[in-house]
Formats: sequence, structure tokens, C-alpha cells
Amino acid sequence: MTLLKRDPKAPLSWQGELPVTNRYTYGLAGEKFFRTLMDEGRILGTHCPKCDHTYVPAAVFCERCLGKLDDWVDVGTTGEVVTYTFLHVNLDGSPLEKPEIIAFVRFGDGGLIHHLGEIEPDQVEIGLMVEAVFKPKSERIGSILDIKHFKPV
Amino acid sequence: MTAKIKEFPGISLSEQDFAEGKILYNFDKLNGIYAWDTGVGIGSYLASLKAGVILGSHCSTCRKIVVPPRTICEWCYRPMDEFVPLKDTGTINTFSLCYVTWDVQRIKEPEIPAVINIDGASPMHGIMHMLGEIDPKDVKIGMRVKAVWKPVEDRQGSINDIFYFKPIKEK
Amino acid sequence: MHERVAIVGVGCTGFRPITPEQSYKEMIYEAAMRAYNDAGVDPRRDVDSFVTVAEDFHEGTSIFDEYTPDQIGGALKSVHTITGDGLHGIATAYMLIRTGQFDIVAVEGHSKASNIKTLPEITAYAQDPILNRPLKLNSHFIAGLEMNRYLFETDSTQEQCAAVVVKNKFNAIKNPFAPYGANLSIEDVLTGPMLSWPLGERETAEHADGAIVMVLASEEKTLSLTDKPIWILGSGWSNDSPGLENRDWAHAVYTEEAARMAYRQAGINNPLEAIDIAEVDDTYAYKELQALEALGICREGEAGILTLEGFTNSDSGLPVNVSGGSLGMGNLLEANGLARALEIVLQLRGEAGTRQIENVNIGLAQSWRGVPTTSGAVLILTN
Amino acid sequence: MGMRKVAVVGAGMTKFVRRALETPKELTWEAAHMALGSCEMTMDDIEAVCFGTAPDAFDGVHLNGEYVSDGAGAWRKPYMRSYVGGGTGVFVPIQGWYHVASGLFDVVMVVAEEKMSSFYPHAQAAFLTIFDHTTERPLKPNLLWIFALEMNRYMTTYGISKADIAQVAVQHKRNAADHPCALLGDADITIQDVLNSEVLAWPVQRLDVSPVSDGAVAVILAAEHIAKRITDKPVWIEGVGWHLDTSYWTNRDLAYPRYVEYAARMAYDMAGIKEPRKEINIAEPYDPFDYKALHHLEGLQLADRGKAPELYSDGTAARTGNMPVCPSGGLLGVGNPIAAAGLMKIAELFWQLRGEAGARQVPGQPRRGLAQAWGDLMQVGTVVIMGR
Repeated sequence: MTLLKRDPKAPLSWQGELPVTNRYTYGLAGEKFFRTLMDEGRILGTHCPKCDHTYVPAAVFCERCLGKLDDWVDVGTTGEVVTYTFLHVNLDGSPLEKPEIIAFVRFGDGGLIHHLGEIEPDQVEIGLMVEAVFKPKSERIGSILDIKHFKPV
Repeated sequence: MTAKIKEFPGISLSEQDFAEGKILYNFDKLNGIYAWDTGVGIGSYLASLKAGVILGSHCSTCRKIVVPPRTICEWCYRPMDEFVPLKDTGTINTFSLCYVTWDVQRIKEPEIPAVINIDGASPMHGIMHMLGEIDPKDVKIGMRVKAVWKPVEDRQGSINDIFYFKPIKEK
Repeated sequence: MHERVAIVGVGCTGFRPITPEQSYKEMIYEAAMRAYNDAGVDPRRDVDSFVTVAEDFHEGTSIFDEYTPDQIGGALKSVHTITGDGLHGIATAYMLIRTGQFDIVAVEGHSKASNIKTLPEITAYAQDPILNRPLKLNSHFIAGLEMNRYLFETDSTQEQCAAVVVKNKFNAIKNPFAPYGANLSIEDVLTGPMLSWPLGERETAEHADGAIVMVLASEEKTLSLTDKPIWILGSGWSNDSPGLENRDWAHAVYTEEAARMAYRQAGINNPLEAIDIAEVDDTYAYKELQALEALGICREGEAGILTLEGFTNSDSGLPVNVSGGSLGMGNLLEANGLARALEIVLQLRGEAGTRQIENVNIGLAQSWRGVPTTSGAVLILTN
Repeated sequence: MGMRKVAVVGAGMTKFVRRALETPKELTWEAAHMALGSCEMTMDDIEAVCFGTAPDAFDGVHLNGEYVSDGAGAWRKPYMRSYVGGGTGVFVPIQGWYHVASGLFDVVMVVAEEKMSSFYPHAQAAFLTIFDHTTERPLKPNLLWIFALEMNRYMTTYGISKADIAQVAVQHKRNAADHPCALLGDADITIQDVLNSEVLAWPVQRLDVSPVSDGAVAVILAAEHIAKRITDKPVWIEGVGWHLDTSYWTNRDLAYPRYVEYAARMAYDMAGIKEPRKEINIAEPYDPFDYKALHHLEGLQLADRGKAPELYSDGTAARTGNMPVCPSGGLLGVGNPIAAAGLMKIAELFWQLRGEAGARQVPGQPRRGLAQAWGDLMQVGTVVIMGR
């Protein structure tokens, strides 16, 4: 049993793309969370009384019990660095000129992923308290980027 | 239960809600680029197209000649026996007159995609391509057609090395 | 209902950084043909159902399941796709056979990672489009965050993670299916370029192409097909919170849950005692340590120490990733779990060549679906 | 040992809408939350979760099953997503069935979701990439082509007219007027309306087509001993079937869906059905385009080849007929959020067989129903038979 032979002139590969373009709504929870972030510079969570868990960013459902959440809480703008990393590569895999400091900052029982700024790399540590630095109100558009970065308290 | 339920969830938006900024949203675009290995079957198919030939392959067990060519017969799961050059003529198996492009632009003159059973392949074995040089209202299932090839120097080893299929004038 | 299910045939091909001579269909056919020959079955006549694992954006095709049947002998038969790891595929075949409606089921997984020219950007498209993607971060940052917190909570070290790389790449030298074998020192690993500190580039598995097919059968069929069946003792899988905002950054909870499910089925109370050989996810080196702890093979913080001590070497207490793992064999996308399970099958059959471990009766394979997911699976096999 | 019996014990769904405010996770959760409530269960009762959604391009997230998992209740539970293109909606309950029938689980939640509006500007453009990347995509095909090509072949082979086919759109959209979740219900639509609608890809016209939609549906499956404890009206999954034809779709005769026939025979065998036309009381064949319902009724052996239009013209398919077809309103009327649309048919049979379908209720206490979906490159058939 032999397989067919490839035409020696055959092109090795065929190039193409997967054209995917999307528009995402922020949804039931995102509407309120991001409008409050944009308009008031506040970070909101929602609390599940059954599971005693506070979701940040706010969600309309509890992922543990699938209960509906409507107990909205203000969790402040200062949180603790749970973990951080110095990212050395770009989105396309090419090296970054200067590593970016990315952290997970705890609020309630959740938190936010963001850049750390106004800090030297050797000052970053787990447990550090940091606060959100907002863009000027006029530049905010209702986005996670309305927060410029987090800086040490 | 639907009889009992008064209210179902789900909030409907209009395009206006987006345009007027009533809701929050963002955009993104995937940068998804691929170079798919053509392999033995499709690689040879593309090379043949460049040479002006539609290539099939033959399974002696199932007594079938298929197109596009593959190296394995999906029916008996044995390797195909040989590549077979087919004719560049065929019969319209089915067609459409399409007034909408792939990205939903309306067009006045329809595109005419068709499945064309290729002469030399087994019955009901064809490829998808376009029809041209024909008035849309004259297209019929069963009509005989022939490939219109790009000039040799423009061919790239692609299904687009055939511009389209046009009717064969009855003698 | 069939209670017992076995793997009765395996086949594979590829395991190279590129496979330009074959299309994905031709590559899969080669693996499938070998699996069917190994099992002594004709897929057109004998195989009742087929399960494939694939993800659209890894293939560059929407609704990729369209293109799955022909090369596995499944045309006009009962075929479906699971968008999961290969171990999810095995779990699916296991369930199908246990219903009593299917006697023989085939599972296929593959990678043509070399055909994807923009893989980091595709991986980034798995991030939350509203909360995370606007930051435009390479997804390796998620592994960096996870590794840092793991090291912090367990008092593990970068050196211990590097020891995983040294061990697995060394193991890979003996594995003909492993393109990334090397004899490195811990120093070599630690002095490599940084990816997302504390994660280094040399602690990250490079991608490879390959295809793996396995044939599973009910007990009755198994006994008529083969005298070297590899029985499934337990199959578990689980997810944790998918968002980056609510997950446990230090622990692979999904692996803990998946292991609990598999151990319960297998009747295993003390995994270290019961298991003779393990193949676990090491697409990032720290994941191997995290997995060993989540699997209950050692206590939290011990995996790194045991690795440095050589306890997980091929000639020691519990051989882990004798195949070379993903660090040695390459990251095979959805086929990673099948590569882990393949090594366990070969070892339990005594067909692992120069890397054969003596006296192995129970083996464990574990997988993780990669960043940003919290999805993992565990499979326990015996001969 | 015999096969474990599996029942549907609860169901929930969102409205099907053109553009939903909710994120895919939120839509999924809304359906799941409602399904739990419908049978007074909590997540503590759910042992595993099965999820269905069609291409990732729609929700717009790579590894979409993982992304949506929290909305489906997958937190720290065994969770998998199954995938057979458009057939997914009727496959995901089959996936739930084998989870329970395997004996590994007693109670499983099954959810299907699609948010097509996230593909922007036009959901249809996502279908370019379902064609073969090397041999077909360079022709810039769109989804309408394959439907138009198949519809033309079907009409020409059997001599079926556009008016014969338009009856389907009319009846389904009229039925949908009674569905509280429907996007395109229309009690007054006529055959002329369909025949006069814009020609998109002849023979396909605007009103031959189901609408692009967002939505989610969930059902809960339980093993026999649990089902009998939860409800005195369990609806049993009596048979399941699925078949996938070759991807070389231009090497097949498109006039007849063999894969649907094979899937149906698999399901009939399991259900012990010998004479489907007598034993199936309600049919919910897949109807993303009106001719597809006819095509599928033939594949399902519920009509002779080329004769399915007669079921509509002689009243058999009407809600009050001998074998009502798509009393829900189908995809043509309720909407077509791909995977969710298929699971909607399962929810409809659940409600119909329990006598809880309200204004849509089929009279005569139907005993058995069939749901079917179709997908890929005119290639996959998925069938579920449910009975009281």
C-alpha cells in the first residue's frame, strides 16, 4: 500500500486569514459597573448573600449558586496586590522595549487585572496596597482603561 | 410551563441604541493569519490548476474518481490509487443567483455560484465555482459548461486560476 | 450499561516543529490508520462512534468539525467534536461506551500549530473582551501571575521550576516522539530570556505538529481484540472560575476536582502509593509542580523539593513525564492530553523502548487547556 | 444490564432577540437560572454541565466554551462543550444524555447559547470561513450559497415550487405568534408575502430565511430514580442519533439528506420505533430556511422523498393536524441563535408533552415528539426522540 506522490511543483502552503470582527456589549452588569467607573470613579462589586462572596467586577449572577445578584457594594479604589508579573513580550510575541508591570489587585473576593505605575520594579511585592489612578473625567469612555494604572498608596 | 411564565429574560437593543451611545460597547478584530500545509492531495490539485488541468483521484476499490483529489478514500478508507487528470468541462448540478456578497453588500448583477459535475469524475462528483458569460435567466441545471482559465502567466496555483465556467455553445 | 472500558489501540505521527509534507487530513489519517491497525479494527465496519477534539481558531476554520470525518474513517457515521483537550475526548468515548449503545469508539486530536502564523494574538482572543483585552497583553502574563503567586504561597523557587525543564528535556532525548530533547543545566534554564517574570522562555513548551488517535472498546470487545488492554480506572474533568478576576491564582483547583473524580472511580485513596507513573501538564514548567500537588501526590510546597531531589526522575520514586512532557514533545494544542495518555499506554504495555520503566501497573495522565483557561482533566489507566 | 433511562425535568429560555444587551455569559445564565427554577433545583443538585454553542466567531471569543462556562454553572464541576455546527443545539442534549446514561452522573445541566450579533457588522460574514480554506474560500462564498444551491437542487429534482415551500415559512411564523420568546412571529403572514420578499440568492428570498438572533436555552436531565422524585411528569429521552457525512459536499447529491436519515434510523432503533409516521406525534425538524424543514421531514422518514410539501397543504403539519410540525414556530418564527435554536426545540417538546405549552399546545395529549437539527456543510443530522 503506497500513498500517492506529491506533485513536485505543488505549493507548500496556502495562506489565508480568519476574518473575525466583533462588537461586544458590556451587558447587564457591565453597564452599571463601567458607567459608575466612568462617571463617579468608583469600583462596584455585587454580593451573594447565599455564598457570602463579593464579586468584583460586579456580576449579575453568582457563578457558585447561579443566584441573581442585586446587592451592589462600593469596594473603594484601594486594593492589595495578590500577584504580579513583569511582562517582556508584546501581543504578537515580539520583545517589549521595557517590561510592563501587570498585577492582580484584590477588591472584595475578586479584583482587577491592570498595570502598576509610578513604582520601580524592585518596589513591587505581593501584599502591597495600591490605588486606582483614574484618567481625567473628560477622557473616560467607559472602559477598563479609564483607570490609567494602579500606584502604591 | 411557558403557559405559567409571565416574563422571559432577554433585553433587545436597536442599532440606534448603539449609535446614540445609550449602551456601552467596544470592538475588536482577530488577527488570525494561517499558512495551511497543502499536503499531497491539495498541493497536487493546486499545481495542476496552474498547469490548466483539473485533477481528480481514483479509488479502484470503490471505482470512483473524485474531485478535488485526496490521498485516502473516505468510503473504503484505503489509499487512493492514482491521480487522474479530468476534463475542464462539466454539467451544472445546481446553481444560485446571488444578490448579496459574502460580507452582505447588495449587488445588482448577481454572482452565479454553482456546483459543476466535472467530466471524467464519477457521476455527481463536482466542485463549487462561478458561472460567467451567461445571462442569469438562462442558467439551467443540467447545462453544459467549460472552464475559462486565466492566462498562464497569471496563474498562481489556486482555484481562482479558473475565472469561471461558461456555457458550451450547442452545435 | 458497560462498566469496564479499555484503550485497545493507539496511533500517532508527527511530533516535529513543522510537518510541511502533509496536510492536516493526511497527518491525521496516518495516525488513525496506525491506531486501527494496532487495535485490529476496520473503522468503516467496526467503529461505532468517533470523537474529535479541536478549536476553530487553532484550525483557521469556523465550524471545524465539518472537516473531521473523512480522515478518521467516520464519513456518514456517528461523529462529533468536543472543544476540549484530548482527555476530554477520552472521557467522552468512555461515557459513550458505558451507555451500552456503543462498543468501539475512536478519539482523535491533532496540532498543526506550525500553520498558525499569529498564535499569540489568537490566544489573546480568548481573554475577556471587555475586562482584559483592552490592556492588549500577551497571554503569557497570566502564567506569570499564576507562577508568581504559586511560588509565593508554596515557598517554591524558580530553581525548582527550572529543574522540571532539565528533567523533562533530558527524558525527551530517549523519546523518538520528542523533538525538543536537550541536556541542560538549571543554570542554562534560568539564564534564558524572560517571558513574563518569574516565567522564563525556556520554561515554556514550544509548539509542535502531530496527531494522535486512540481506539476504546467495551470489555467484551476488548477481550476479543487484544491481549494487552489498557483499562480505564478513572476519568475526571473539571473547570474553575474562567475569569481572571475570581480564580485561585496559586492552585489548580480544576485539577484537584478532576483528580477527586477520577480517584473516586478508581478507588484510590493514596495516590502516591497507587500510582506508578505520571504524565502531567508542563506546558509551563511550574504547572508540573502545581499539578503534582493538586493531584495529591505530595503536599503543597513539596513538589519542587521532590523534583530537585530527583524523586520524579525516570529511575526514581515516581517517574513524571518520562516522555519528556510538553517541554520535550512540544505543545500540541488540543492533543496535549492525548500525548500524555499515549506515554502511559506505551509504558503500561511495556512498549516504551529505551525509556521503559519497570513494574508499572497504574499510570496517570493529566492535562490543562492552557491560558487563560481553568480547565483540566485526569485519566487513570491500568494494564 | 439495560440502558439507564434519562428524563428531561426542567427547561428555561431567554427571548430570542436581534441584538441582546446581555453578554454571552449573562444570556447563558438567564436560561440556566430559569431551568433550575422550573424544577426547583439548585446548583448543589447539578453534577455536571454540558454546553453548546456554534462557531467562536459569533460570541467573538477564542475557546468560547471556557469563556462562557461560569454562566452555565460550570464552576468546579465537570464541564464540556460539544460541537457539530448547526446541529449542536440538538446534540448538546445528546451529550447530556450520555453523561447520565453512562452512569457517571445523575443530574446534568444542558445549556446552549449564541450571540450572533457580536459578529459585526454582519453575522453572515462569519460563514465565509466554514468553507475549505484552500479550495473554496478564495471564491468568497457566503452561507446563502449553500442553502440556495441545495434548495435549487431539491426543487429541481422533485419538481417542487416556491409556493409549495413558502407554506412552511407561513405556518411556522404564524405558529411563532403564540411564542412569548419569538422574534418573528406573524399571525397574518401569507404565501404572497414570502414570494414577494427580496430575492437574496435565488431561489432564497428574505422570508425564506430565519433571522440572525441572540439567545440561550437550558434543560435539566436526570436519571430515572431522580426524575421520578422531582416530577410526576418526566419527559423521557427515548432515542438519540447523530451522523456526519463527508466534508466533500460537492461530491454528494444535495437533493436528499442521507445523514439525517441515518441519524433518524439510529434514534428510531434506540426508541424501538418501527413506523415513525404513526408513532411520532409532534415533529420539530430544523428549519433555518423553509425548504430545510421539508428536506428534513423526508430524511426523517416522516414524508416520502419530494412529498413533504403535502404535509403542509393537507393540514397534517398544522398545530391541530395529525403530526404537527414546528408548533413552536421553529427557527423561522422564534429565531435562530444557532445552538440555542436547536435546544429550543427540545424545550418545546418538553412543554408540549407535559401539556404546558399554553397557546401553542398541540391538542390530543401528544405522547411522543422528535427534534432534529442540521449543520456544517449540509452534512450533519442530530435527532432526539422524547416521550411521556
